Amino acid sequence: MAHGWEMQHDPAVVVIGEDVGANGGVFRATQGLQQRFGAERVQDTPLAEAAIAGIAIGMAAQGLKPIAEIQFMGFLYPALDQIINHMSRLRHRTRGRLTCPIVMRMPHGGGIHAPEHHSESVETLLCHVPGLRVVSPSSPARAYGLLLAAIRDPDPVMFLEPTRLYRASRQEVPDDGRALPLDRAFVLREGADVTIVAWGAMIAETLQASAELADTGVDAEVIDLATLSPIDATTILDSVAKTGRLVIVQEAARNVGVGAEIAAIAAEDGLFDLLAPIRRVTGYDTVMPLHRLEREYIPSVRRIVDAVRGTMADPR
Amino acid sequence: MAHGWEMQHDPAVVVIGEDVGANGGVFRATQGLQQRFGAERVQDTPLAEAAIAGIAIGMAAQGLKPIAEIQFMGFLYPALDQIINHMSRLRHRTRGRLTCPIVMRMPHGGGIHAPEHHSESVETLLCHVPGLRVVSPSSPARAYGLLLAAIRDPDPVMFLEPTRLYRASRQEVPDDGRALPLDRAFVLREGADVTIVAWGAMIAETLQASAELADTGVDAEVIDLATLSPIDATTILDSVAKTGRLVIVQEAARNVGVGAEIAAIAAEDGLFDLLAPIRRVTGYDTVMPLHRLEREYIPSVRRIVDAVRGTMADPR
Amino acid sequence: MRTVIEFRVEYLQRLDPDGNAVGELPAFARDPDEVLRMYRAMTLARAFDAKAVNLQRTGQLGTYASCLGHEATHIGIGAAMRAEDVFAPVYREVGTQLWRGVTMREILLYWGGDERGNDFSGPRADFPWCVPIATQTLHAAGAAMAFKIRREPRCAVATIGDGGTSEGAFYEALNVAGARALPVVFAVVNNGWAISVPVAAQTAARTLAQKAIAAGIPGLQVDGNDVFAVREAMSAALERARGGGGPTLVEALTYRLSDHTTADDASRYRSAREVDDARALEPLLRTRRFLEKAGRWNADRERELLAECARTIDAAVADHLAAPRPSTDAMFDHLFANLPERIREQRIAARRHAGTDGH
Amino acid sequence: MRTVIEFRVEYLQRLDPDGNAVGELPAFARDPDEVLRMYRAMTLARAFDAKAVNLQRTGQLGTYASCLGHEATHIGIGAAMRAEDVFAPVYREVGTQLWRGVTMREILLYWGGDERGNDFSGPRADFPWCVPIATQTLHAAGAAMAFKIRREPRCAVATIGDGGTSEGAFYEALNVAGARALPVVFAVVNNGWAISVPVAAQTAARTLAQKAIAAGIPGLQVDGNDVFAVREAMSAALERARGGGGPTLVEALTYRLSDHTTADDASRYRSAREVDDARALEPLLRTRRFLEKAGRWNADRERELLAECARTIDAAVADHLAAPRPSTDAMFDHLFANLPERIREQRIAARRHAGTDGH
Ligand SMILES: Cc1ncc(C[n+]2csc(CCOP(=O)(O)OP(=O)(O)O)c2C)c(N)n1
Ligand SMILES: Cc1ncc(C[n+]2csc(CCOP(=O)(O)OP(=O)(O)O)c2C)c(N)n1
Ligand SMILES: [Mg+2]
Ligand SMILES: [Mg+2]
Repeated sequence: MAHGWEMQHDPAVVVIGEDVGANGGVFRATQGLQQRFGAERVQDTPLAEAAIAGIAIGMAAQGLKPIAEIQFMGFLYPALDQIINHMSRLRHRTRGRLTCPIVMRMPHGGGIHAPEHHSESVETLLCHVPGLRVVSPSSPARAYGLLLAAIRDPDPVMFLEPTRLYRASRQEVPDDGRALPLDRAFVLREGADVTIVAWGAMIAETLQASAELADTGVDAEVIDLATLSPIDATTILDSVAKTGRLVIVQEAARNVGVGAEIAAIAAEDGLFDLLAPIRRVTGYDTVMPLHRLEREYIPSVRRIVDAVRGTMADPR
Repeated sequence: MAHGWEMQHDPAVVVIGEDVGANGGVFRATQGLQQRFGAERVQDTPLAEAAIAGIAIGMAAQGLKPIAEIQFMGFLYPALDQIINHMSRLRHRTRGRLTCPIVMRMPHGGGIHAPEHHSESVETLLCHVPGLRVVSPSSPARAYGLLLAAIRDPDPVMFLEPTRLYRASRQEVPDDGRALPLDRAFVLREGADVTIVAWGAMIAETLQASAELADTGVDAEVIDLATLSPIDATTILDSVAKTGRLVIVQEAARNVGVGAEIAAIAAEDGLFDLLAPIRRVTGYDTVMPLHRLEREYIPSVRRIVDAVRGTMADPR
Repeated sequence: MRTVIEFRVEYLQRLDPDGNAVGELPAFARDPDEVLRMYRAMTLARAFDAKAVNLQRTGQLGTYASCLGHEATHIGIGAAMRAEDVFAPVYREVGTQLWRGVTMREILLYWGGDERGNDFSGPRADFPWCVPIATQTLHAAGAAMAFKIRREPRCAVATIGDGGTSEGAFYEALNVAGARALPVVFAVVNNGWAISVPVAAQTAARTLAQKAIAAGIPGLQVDGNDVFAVREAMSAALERARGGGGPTLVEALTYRLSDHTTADDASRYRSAREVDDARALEPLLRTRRFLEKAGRWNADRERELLAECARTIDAAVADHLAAPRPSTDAMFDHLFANLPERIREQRIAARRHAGTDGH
Repeated sequence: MRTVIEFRVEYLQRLDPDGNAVGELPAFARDPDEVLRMYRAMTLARAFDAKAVNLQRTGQLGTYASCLGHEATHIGIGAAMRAEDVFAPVYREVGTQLWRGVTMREILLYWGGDERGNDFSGPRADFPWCVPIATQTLHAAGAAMAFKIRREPRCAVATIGDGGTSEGAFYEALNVAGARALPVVFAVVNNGWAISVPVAAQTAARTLAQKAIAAGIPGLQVDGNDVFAVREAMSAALERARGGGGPTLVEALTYRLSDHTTADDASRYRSAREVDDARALEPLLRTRRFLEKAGRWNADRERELLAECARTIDAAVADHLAAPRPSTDAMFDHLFANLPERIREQRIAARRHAGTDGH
């Protein structure tokens, strides 16, 4: 929907990717766009992710604003060379002469019983790269507003769309062209006892957990990170200063995840606010399993609740 | 040298990469091997990193032990698809039926006035990947012992060789086939006041800084992480329990770096040992600059000393 | 301008859609028992495939990629290979895998979301299913390099789809295989579509066989609905490879009669008419006609065969459905030979949380 | 077997090593002023190149990739392009860049380790130097796609080395360009070596031009030491592309007379004999002979030209060496249009540490 709005209002916006045309994308995110805007502005590419990223760079450097789709985040890897070595640095390298106003959209995370490699959440690989913005929406409304912002941003934005969100119940979103701010976390629930930071699909479990916790008298503040890089440290630190406790929820494997950065920021700039050790509730440091076990891998409401209860019981 | 020993003792070991044959590698790490072991066991590959990783997987799955060289870490990206989607998980995927006893060697980091893309330190991208070990030596002796261990390990090891080390003064290393342990950090200097964790080339600056600090009465414990993933948390936490202060030194960009994971571990499992906020001394969250400014990017002795002095002055 | 070098791409067909021989049949096709063996395998693959689709539709299997229409290509490849060769498939080569001894239970386990399905009890050295398009071609090249270094008379075979030929990894594999004269055969299964993208939108190359020319290796087209042609071309290529003659690319022209996977709806992007036309050329019918003309097949035998297939399949399905759910430990098993301490702790944590949260 | 399709690769030469015309010269080569212009540019590129190598040897420049021997290819490409076309070079195309208006100062800045060298004052839309091999070919394809979508009569040109043709990205670029009939020309600069790896070890393909066949696009070989042939072939390809005829691959056969870069020692892996043989075919001499035979050149003019080149170069070098060191802010400038807050803090921290630690 955000695609349509912006293509209508900005002739420089084009859409490329595998099966984005007649098929409208495997999650139907680009449905109807080719009919509306033609086969040049909405182009199926050959099956080649390095090519998708590379031609997006070439187009962007010559004045277009490509929205490029990677079919699943597990197929992002062939595109990383182009993204890291060029997309993230063309502006820097040429001192602002050539730029990359590109949005790379890709489904993120699991929980929909998809085949192997279709459930990855490897935002770390993108967040560590200087020159990229990494954004992940947690609801249809946020997807609309943040995607608009991403398309309008003059720099490359990696836009990670939670697969569980495509499947979740529909939410009415007004198609009003109103963008949400990038580089800003959103406080979804105010609370006094503990700060929980999460993003993307995990916001659902986190909100559910905070509701359960509220029933037992624990008042959690829930922060939707939204822009995963750069991190809005101020919002997080302000919250921790208030609550004194921090739990981070991430679907990705734990080791060197975005959650580690959040914990590090708190341990650097909010250490004396912390009344209890930080806790991370994350995917395990193992391969995202095939779907029979995926629910055991993805942090559950129970695991979040347990972690928060644990932190409330600290210090021992 | 470790190559030669192991090729001599294990006929399954083969070496592949760009210019590893007649040229002996751009840093001469494989010099003389082709003459000694022939052009089949020491093979120049076509110029294609995805191919290097992919054929290493094919060879390993069929019983060989490839040591594959990526010419510089900045050229690793085309190989990531093979490394992440296959090398790290073939054992897991096939329930142990097919395995990847592979060492991927690559020069790491800057400081030698090399051209663009030749000075990258993006260990984060590998450390986040379940199923990989990531190792970086900090001296020629450690390079010998850790490389032997990596070759002998039944799983894939990413072996990051600091470019500054190739250029540093020679150290006599006995060619005795003795490996060092993986998954273990090394305490290079014992100290009581502050724990400094570093790895690879940054160990040089860190040791220099700790010497300077000693002169002014600050007794730093220096830990060489050595295996960057999985992290030897015990050694770090034990040290922090003793010193109460933690400074992490990393050449890579700060955001979601390995240093963040170390900080997170301390904030989870060593929070009440911390007398002062953790500090990270890191590369900036910007592109590794061309060589005129690379020394401004790489953490300097001065920056490390300043950070340690700062942490000693905390809490404010 | 002076001509430096010339190339041609040839096309092989041995069995036309009516079941008539074209040109001189290879020896195996003149052996009716061998033809029967292939026909039975093709029929079993089709029956199994239909069952798998059905299981998915009824919620008993995850997303599944049907091989409907690909049976001649799959069995032709399988029949040309030796047991000691290794196979690096994509995700659709059920026919070849069954031929090589991957069990139905294993196939169902995999698509049912269980890694144990990749622990093939039959072809122990074969590569597992491969979802990241084109990556498997490099594994085959690497395996072939291992065989070459160890001087073993074995070959590797990789399959790849028409869409897959757009990925850089595919060309890298062709090129390194050519440069080092590796004993590997690349079978391009051109079924006309890569999800919603037809071959003509995938490349300006009029054949996919000509992609071999870029690597300086031989390439040819075969009728992929003709099990004789596929087997003959693959056998010749394998022979050549085994003899040190290097790699070959074989493009098998077939058609994806099914949706891309059970998650796809092909009617969104292609006409029923096109599918109908393709169905007329499908591989089983012509093989059956050939056998009937040779007096080796009739409706009774067909019925018997189908019943036999159904029994085999039903037994495998029952076996599969009875397979116990893996424990959370399975997530950590085989991650490393020696699981690092921090991950051992996670294994314990996972056990603690197993079965919470309603699952 | 039926032949489905046939291909041939042709070779173009217009100026033999003795400076004699081969076949019918194109119009530009019949215009002595135009030939002189190209000869001067080739000479300037060579003189500049020698100076740059020298600056590196004396510690006044970083690692540098010499273009010695590539001058005809570089100038042929440059002369065939229009100003409004865009160029996506590798790291060696100094000749083409000078022709297109990149200044010597910019070139020296870049190799001196300063990003400002990429802010070309001349060809503002050209892509910067590209070190990650083969990636630039996709940028050219993307640029061409932008031109096509906007219906601008512009073309993109990418160069790539012989070694670069082994990278998957190269084939992806050829293929997408072919599939969408993009106005782009791929110039493969086959100089015989990729660092220490000779072309024969890089691929089994006997020509690199034939790699075009994989993408269904035309490919041809030209004598890359013959500036007439390079320009003629490139002009024809660009004409075709501009007219909607799609991409072409032009393989220019030349030789890297220098080490790979100043960090390399080619004597480790190739014979002096081979280099001597190649030197006999180098591009400047034959162009000079052609001009001499046409009565347009002599030793005096040559001396004058060299002196003029030296003056131009010396001025640029002086200018470069006087360029002030960038401040630490340069690390952060242009990272983003809007620098995020946390990185603004780092910029301040970097200023604080600037000049500490002896630098
Ligand atoms: C690298 C990668 N990109 C995208 C996908 C998603 N995907 C799965 S199958 C497919 C189409 C494959 O087409 P083709 O190669 O012709 O094989 P077919 O499915 O027709 O057998 C795509 C795009 C993938 N699996 N891997
Ligand atoms: C992706 C990548 N891998 C490796 C390198 C290191 N490298 C720089 S130049 C070079 C050889 C290139 O050879 P060729 O393409 O023939 O170009 P030439 O240098 O001969 O002009 C290599 C391997 C690189 N720059 N990029
Ligand atoms: Mg297909
Ligand atoms: Mg070359």
